[in-house]
Amino acid sequence: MKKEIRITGFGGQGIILSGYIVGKAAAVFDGKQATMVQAYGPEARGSACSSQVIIDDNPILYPYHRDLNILAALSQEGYDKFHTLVRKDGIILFDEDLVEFDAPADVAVFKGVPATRIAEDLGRVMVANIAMLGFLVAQTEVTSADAMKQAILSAVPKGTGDLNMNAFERGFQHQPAEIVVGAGAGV
Amino acid sequence: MKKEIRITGFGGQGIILSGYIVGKAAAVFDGKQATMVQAYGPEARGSACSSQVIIDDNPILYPYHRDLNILAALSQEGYDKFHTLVRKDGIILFDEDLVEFDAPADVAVFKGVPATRIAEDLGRVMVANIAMLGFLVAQTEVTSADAMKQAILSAVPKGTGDLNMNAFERGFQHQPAEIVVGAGAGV
Amino acid sequence: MKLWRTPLDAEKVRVPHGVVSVIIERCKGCSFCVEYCPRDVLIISRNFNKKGYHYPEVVSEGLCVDCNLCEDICPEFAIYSDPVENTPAPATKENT
Amino acid sequence: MKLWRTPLDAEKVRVPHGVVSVIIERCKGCSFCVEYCPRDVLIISRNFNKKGYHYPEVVSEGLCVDCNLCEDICPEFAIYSDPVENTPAPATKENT
Amino acid sequence: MSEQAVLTGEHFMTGDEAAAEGGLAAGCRFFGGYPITPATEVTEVMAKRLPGVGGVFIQMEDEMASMNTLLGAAWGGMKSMTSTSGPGFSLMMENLGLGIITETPCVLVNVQRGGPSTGLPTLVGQQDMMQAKWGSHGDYEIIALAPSSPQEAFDFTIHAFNFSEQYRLPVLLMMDESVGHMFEKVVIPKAEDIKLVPRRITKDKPADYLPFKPDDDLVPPMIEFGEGYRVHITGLTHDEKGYPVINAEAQQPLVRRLCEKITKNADKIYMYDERELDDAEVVVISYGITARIAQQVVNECRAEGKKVGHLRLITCWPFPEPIVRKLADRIKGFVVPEINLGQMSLEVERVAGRGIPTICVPNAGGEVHNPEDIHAVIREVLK
Amino acid sequence: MSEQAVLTGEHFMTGDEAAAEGGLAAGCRFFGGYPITPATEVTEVMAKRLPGVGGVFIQMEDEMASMNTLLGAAWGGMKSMTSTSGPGFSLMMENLGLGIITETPCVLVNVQRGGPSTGLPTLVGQQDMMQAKWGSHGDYEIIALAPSSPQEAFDFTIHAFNFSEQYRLPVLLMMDESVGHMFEKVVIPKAEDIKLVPRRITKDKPADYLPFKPDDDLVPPMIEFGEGYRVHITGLTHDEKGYPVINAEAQQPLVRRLCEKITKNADKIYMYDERELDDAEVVVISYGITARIAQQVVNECRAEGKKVGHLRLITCWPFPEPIVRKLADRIKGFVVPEINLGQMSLEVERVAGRGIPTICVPNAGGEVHNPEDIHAVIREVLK
Amino acid sequence: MSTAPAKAAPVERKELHHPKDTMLREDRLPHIWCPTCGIGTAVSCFVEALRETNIPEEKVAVVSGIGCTGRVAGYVNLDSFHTTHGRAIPFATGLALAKPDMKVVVFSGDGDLVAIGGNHIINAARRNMNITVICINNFIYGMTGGQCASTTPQIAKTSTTPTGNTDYPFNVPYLMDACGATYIARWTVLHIRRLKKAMGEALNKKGFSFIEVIAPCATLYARRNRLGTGFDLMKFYHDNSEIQHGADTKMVDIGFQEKIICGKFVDIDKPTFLERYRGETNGGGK
Amino acid sequence: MSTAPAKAAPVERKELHHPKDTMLREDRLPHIWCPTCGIGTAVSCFVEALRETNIPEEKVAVVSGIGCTGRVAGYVNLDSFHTTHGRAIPFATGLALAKPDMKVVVFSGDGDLVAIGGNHIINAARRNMNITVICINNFIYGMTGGQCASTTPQIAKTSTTPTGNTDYPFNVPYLMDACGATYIARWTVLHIRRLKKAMGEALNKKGFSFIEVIAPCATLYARRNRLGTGFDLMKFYHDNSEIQHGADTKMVDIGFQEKIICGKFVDIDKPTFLERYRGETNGGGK
Ligand SMILES: Cc1ncc(C[n+]2csc(CCOP(=O)(O)OP(=O)(O)O)c2C)c(N)n1
Ligand SMILES: Cc1ncc(C[n+]2csc(CCOP(=O)(O)OP(=O)(O)O)c2C)c(N)n1
Ligand code: SF4
Ligand code: SF4
Ligand code: SF4
Ligand code: SF4
Ligand code: SF4
Ligand code: SF4
Ligand SMILES: [Mg+2]
Ligand SMILES: [Mg+2]
Repeated sequence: MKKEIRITGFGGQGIILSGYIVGKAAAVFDGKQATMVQAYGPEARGSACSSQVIIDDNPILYPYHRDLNILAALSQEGYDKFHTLVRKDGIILFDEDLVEFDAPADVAVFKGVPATRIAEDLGRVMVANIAMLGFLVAQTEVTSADAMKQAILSAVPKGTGDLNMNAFERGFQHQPAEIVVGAGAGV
Repeated sequence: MKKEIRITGFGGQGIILSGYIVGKAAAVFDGKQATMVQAYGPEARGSACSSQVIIDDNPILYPYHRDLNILAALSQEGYDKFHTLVRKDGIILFDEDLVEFDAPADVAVFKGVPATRIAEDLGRVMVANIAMLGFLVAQTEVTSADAMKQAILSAVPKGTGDLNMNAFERGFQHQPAEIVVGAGAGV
Repeated sequence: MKLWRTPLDAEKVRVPHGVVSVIIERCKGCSFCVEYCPRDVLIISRNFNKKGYHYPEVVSEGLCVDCNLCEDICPEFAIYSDPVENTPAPATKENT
Repeated sequence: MKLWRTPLDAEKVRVPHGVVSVIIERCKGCSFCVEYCPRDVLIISRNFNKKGYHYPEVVSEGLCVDCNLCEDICPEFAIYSDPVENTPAPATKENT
Repeated sequence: MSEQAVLTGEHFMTGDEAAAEGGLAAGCRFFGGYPITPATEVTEVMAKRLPGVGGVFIQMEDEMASMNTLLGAAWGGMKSMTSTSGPGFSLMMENLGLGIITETPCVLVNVQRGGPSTGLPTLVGQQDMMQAKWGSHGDYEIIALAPSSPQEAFDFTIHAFNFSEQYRLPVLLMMDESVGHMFEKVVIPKAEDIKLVPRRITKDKPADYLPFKPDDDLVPPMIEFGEGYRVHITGLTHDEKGYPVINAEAQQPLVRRLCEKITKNADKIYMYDERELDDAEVVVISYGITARIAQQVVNECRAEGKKVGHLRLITCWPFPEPIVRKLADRIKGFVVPEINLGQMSLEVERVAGRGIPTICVPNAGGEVHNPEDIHAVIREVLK
Repeated sequence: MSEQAVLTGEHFMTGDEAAAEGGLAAGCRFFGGYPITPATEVTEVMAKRLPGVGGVFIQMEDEMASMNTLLGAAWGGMKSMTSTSGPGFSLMMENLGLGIITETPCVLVNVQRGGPSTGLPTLVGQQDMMQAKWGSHGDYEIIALAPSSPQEAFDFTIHAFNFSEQYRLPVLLMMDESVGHMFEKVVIPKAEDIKLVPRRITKDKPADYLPFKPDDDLVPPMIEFGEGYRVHITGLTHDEKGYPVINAEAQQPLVRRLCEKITKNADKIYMYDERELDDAEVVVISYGITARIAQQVVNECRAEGKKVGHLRLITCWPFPEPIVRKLADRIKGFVVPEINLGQMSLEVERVAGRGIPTICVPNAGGEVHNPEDIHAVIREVLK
Repeated sequence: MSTAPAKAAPVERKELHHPKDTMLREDRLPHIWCPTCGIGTAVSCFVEALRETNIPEEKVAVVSGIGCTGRVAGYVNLDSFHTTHGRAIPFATGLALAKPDMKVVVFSGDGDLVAIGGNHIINAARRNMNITVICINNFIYGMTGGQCASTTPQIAKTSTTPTGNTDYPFNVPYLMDACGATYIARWTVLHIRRLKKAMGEALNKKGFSFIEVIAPCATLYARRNRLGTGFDLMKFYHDNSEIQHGADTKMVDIGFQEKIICGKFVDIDKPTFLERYRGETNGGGK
Repeated sequence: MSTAPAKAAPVERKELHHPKDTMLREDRLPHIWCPTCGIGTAVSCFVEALRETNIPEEKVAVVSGIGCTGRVAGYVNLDSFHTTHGRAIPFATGLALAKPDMKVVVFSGDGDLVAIGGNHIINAARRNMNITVICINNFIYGMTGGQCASTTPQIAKTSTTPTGNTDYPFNVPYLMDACGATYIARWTVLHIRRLKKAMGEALNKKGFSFIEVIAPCATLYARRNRLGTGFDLMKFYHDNSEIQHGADTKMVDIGFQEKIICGKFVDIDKPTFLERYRGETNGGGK
């Protein structure tokens, strides 16, 4: 089944890397098809950035999102920009310390994770994205946990494997404090 | 009536200028149609050069020679290269001190002029070409004498008008020492 | 338009003073202004602006000498000072 | 092929002499060889080559010291000298 | 300013010289150039003549530079021009694109020689005709004129300047070595008899002016630097204000307008010469020096009673589709001699369709066609 | 030489990275580059990888320079490559011609962005397709491949090197920003499973060797500098010995051969992908990223029972005329979506003729087609 | 002439207007440059310097090439042109010749001016073209993501020299000197007062004036070389720059994180291209 | 080892073979250069110098651009490549990197190398690319008919400066020096011995070596300036050149028919591009 995933945040949070890891996990370690594209442009300098992943069992033709299944938002700006694109039966994951919202609109499920806080706990704020990936796998099964771990290990700098695995685990284990069922929810 | 004239010699003899003068005389001062093209190329550096003039009452389309009426040769190399291109009823003018030939082949009329000697007499070897133009007009009436003179005066450096007119006159007056009637001559 | 700043000779006998303004939403939190202000007028706020940058705040208002250094060094055109006279005096022929 | 010219030390004690050859049809009559020959070996011929240039001729054959200057300065590769020994002597160990 | 800009009178000059005089007569006062055979004479005439008429000639370090000086001078209010040949033309391609996107009027003369690469520097070619249309990256439309004589080199340079001012773009004079180096009579009219299109200067005040807001004909009025308009002009995709906007929403209308200002006005731009087309069964299509040879062949054919007509392209770009399409519906075939291995003939083929043959008479360059070669193809088609 | 040249295995990488890896796998050991978005990643991968495999990376001062280093390195016996995008591609045009006339094998990757001029540096375009064919002055033929995925970027770069060695010319990989910047799975085979065409080194002794005397397939065998052959290679028109000869007699056979070595071998070069053409009434022709969108539309059409087929161009140049012509004789029309205002569609139109419609689905760049726009045109043609 | 109101309390404003806004395209701010990038500071100094000259603003044009610095043309509220990569100087040449009454300023990056544009800058200097060139040297290609420039010091890491640059960089003032530039100065963006002064001098000069402005590229140069941010580079400039007016340009090359010699190196007078072309000078004007 | 036969009388020959013919493409002689053109003499010195080095001829390549001088590549019997105008140096760069065992010589004109090719020569010098550059400076564009070059002295007339050049020319050795060239010399073609020696030194040098060869262009430069022929220019060189080895390159500019300072100006050693790239040097190799 086809899944469209967008990960969003600001420059420096490792957003592109996260997209790359999700895509690689699916394509290389889960043996599925996957594409990942990112927003480019001088506009990207220091401001919002995002990566679009598509995972499918069949070859993917159109590599851009038309109908978002999953949004993982690590910044307010990213959330604001993309949350309306999520399908009614989609899911929004967010860093609960960085994203605030009023009416959760038309989307089925909202789940928060303190990804940045987890990372800070681990002493390296830069692994917040990996915590989010753990959470993502746990909540959506978009890839297998194994594939995701392998992908992470293949992508992060040498010597940071344990740290990243910890972050992943913490995100994976996190029981979402907040599950908001939106207007059009079917869950 | 259409006339094709080729003037040939070596670099420094003012061959291109001569072609220009003939063309200009016909086009501007005789009110006819005329084209002039020249051989270009690094090959032209210091070696044989030539200019092709066509004069006609009607617009000229093809600006290159197909059937030469007149060849004016100021060098052996030029003569050797082009004399076979002249029509059977054509005419070849040549500097009698610079050009030698054995069998005059198929061409009607050969007429010599000591153009370079005339110019040396006048103290400026560079007006040999103008002496040749005088001879050309007298022998072929390819343009009117008047037009040719005007064209010369418009083309030569200021202050050399008289000298050039002298050279022209000497060439014009020259009675060819040698008229060779070739094999296919109709004259 | 050429007179947006007090002409130097108008200040002849007085110590110039300035008041600093920050266009908060332009600031990208580089701290240049804070670091290079000769009078330590500024500190970086604990607050974020909308883009998530910490902008500068005035801590020692009276100390600003309107030197414009913060203004010139700011890469974002986000801060500037205006001259004020804290010892107001009638404008006389001598000192204008 | 590297030995087309007498090695310098082979000439140690003798005054070298040369014989000049002109490839007439290559010459463009620049006179460089004539002008710069240190021994005035050459003059410009009154004859033309096929292209109409006056080429050099040897006037003082015996004077050529095989210095190769004409050869090197000629822009046309039209002149060169070959070494000759006009006081032939048997090649001994000392002077080879 | 002591000399005459318009050399009214009769002259005997080359196509190169005539193009330079045409430029001067059109009001060109800036020439940024780099010498190259066989276009050098354009440069040399300009070097000699411009100071005398209050203009500026500058020889730049290369063709990228000379192309850009034209754009600078044009925004400084001058009519500007350059000349080059194949290798230099290739080097100008990037910044031709800058002229296109910034809608800068100027004129480029390409005196075509044989290619590819250094090829035949002194000999004729017509091999840059497709490059004229497609040589710069990105989508755009162009105007390119091909003269067949020195007189036309003069006349069409003036047209080129007029088109460049009317439609605000670099216009190409696609000469060939034969025309460029051939002397022929050139009649230069009186200055007052030369119709010039003035620069389309805005009537708006600086505060109201939007540099890329088009008039009804899709062409925006221009300004000159230094007059207080404080415009920003960029080679990036931009909005009507001229500000860079990097997205498809800005790109689509901009690039479409740049193309449509030519395609939608094409009927006003097309120039061609029709000879004996009315009853023609075969039509020769040609341009530049080749048109003279072709016309001679057509004359010979007519003399033999063959129904052969001649369509001479003057604007090769935009390619005059309507007339070709109209002819295609009623003739037996097109014969397209050109000094290349088939360039404009591809356009003819495309427009004519497969109903009738379009036969190129190819010639890889170095000399003009042998008339007989053209004749032979005509005979073939007439059969 | 400590690293692996062929990264056998499964990867998740961009088209840019894959093109670089494809080059390395094809044996490329020289890269002369100049950074430009969106092709920079090719350069960066090469900068990182080449020293480890015994190769040389050099960042040159501009694109004219980088293009020429390829030629120098190729004559030095190396397989060489560069990458660029529109503005740099334009600057390479002059010396692409030098590569053509000197028959120098090398590979140029153009990752296309939106133009003209600086345009949209970070966003997609397919607007340099005609420039690929016509961007340099003079007559020539070219080989240009368009990948639709990172995997193809890898594979086709190898093809490009093979073609360049087989036919001795610079070969173009006409990528687009979408493919270049998109991550996808790339499977790199074992080194021994990659078929490489070796350089066609002459078997002649130096004394017998004529550098431009072709084999039967019109391609002359090559040599490497420094091996005692003492060849002279020039961008001027030349004879079989390689010596400059400036006349039509030398030009005609040389330029014709340069073209014919491609046109006469075209059947061996054409690459395309046919999908459901057998019963198709409408055929979509596309390439690059657009082919993926088009295929999706075709799938949707088929699902709706519409007889729509898809011809995906892999070699855009030489343009596969025979298949298009064959299709034209039996279908209702062609639909050609491309991210430009109509480039390859002109070729389709020319080859297809006027009997059936060829309709371009234009897109001036910045983003890929909305599938619905393609769908709408198909519906129109099917009516 | 009026002075500010003599009030002790800060002026209350609804909307803040930066005094430099009239010189800027305010509607395009904030600009695209990264936090702690030095380009903005150079622009700040430039508009200030321009204001202090008496050149009417409508008689000033700014021409840029492509790059982060190339975006300067788009932010100054003057006639401005954003050319292609490397071609700002020839555009400026055409403009300066068409408009001798204008002051044409080229404001661009080191890659743009000294790498791809190298041939133009050396020739413009040679001709003594009447333009002012402000070159932001951040030792890197910023816009395209941090590749090596012809100014990148040896050892420095860039995306195309991942293990450290092995090339010798240009000593740009020396290069300009060898081409005959009539005004050559170098300052870092930390030297705001002196930079402003130099810019004023250059603007007031007839002929080819050149200012090399050393500025931090935070995102690429600093980060990749683990030098912190632009803030840290400013500190580095503070500690490591040395002012040597009139220094022999031969001696002012810059090594990786080594001393930066600043100052006004050359300030001479000779006729410009146009003065010589128009014969407004005696003799050949040598 | 054998010496020539010890005969007093001139050797009788049927066909004359010039000793340099093996180094030349004899089948292409006579060459296209004009009478009294200096290019041929420079080639003569070059083949002689090459012979005197011990570099195997098959390991030498000559690369030229376009111009009269550009034709040199077509006359030497070595692997040779005639590139496009201005691009000899990047071609040579690619070749030299692919073939580190070869000596790559660029032999081209002043217009080709220092006008259109300006950006390449300064960068090749900066990189200390392992190539030898021989630049025939005839102060003019010969091939295209005598236009102004970036080296044309002020006052000199050319077809694009019909009333005399008003531009300042490059001082080419100074320019090369500012870019870091490791060997810089200038000789006229009259200095055949010294030129030959310099060429030999350059050929034996690793790194970027540069020789400016002042040579007459008879047909265009001499004639248009009423200086006679190349013969007269040779005389002029004789009377007006001054040898100053080690001269400050800053001081060696050339005015119209003014003193020509010749000599070896620079001869230093530093690692080449490839040595640094391959890490065959200590540290950054500065
Ligand atoms: C012809 C061409 N080649 C390459 C590029 C890509 N490009 C854009 S900016 C740039 C380098 C910019 O560096 P610099 O001039 O130093 O400016 P900075 O971004 O550092 O301020 C390059 C290579 C281009 N736009 N055009
Ligand atoms: C791109 C390009 N521009 C221009 C030319 C024309 N061109 C050929 S040689 C030359 C100048 C040659 O001058 P120089 O290098 O000094 O050589 P010389 O003939 O004086 O030896 C020029 C401008 C060309 N071939 N290619
Ligand atoms: S104006 Fe000067 S003193 Fe006042 S805050 Fe700014 S830097 Fe500090
Ligand atoms: S200098 Fe400007 S951008 Fe930096 S912190 Fe101060 S106000 Fe903000
Ligand atoms: S070798 Fe020397 S001495 Fe002999 S002729 Fe030549 S220049 Fe004169
Ligand atoms: S130097 Fe050579 S070309 Fe000149 S005159 Fe002597 S032999 Fe002839
Ligand atoms: S990338 Fe570097 S130069 Fe560009 S804006 Fe950011 S800090 Fe400045
Ligand atoms: S034109 Fe000048 S440089 Fe060229 S061959 Fe003749 S004399 Fe030599
Ligand atoms: Mg930079
Ligand atoms: Mg020269």
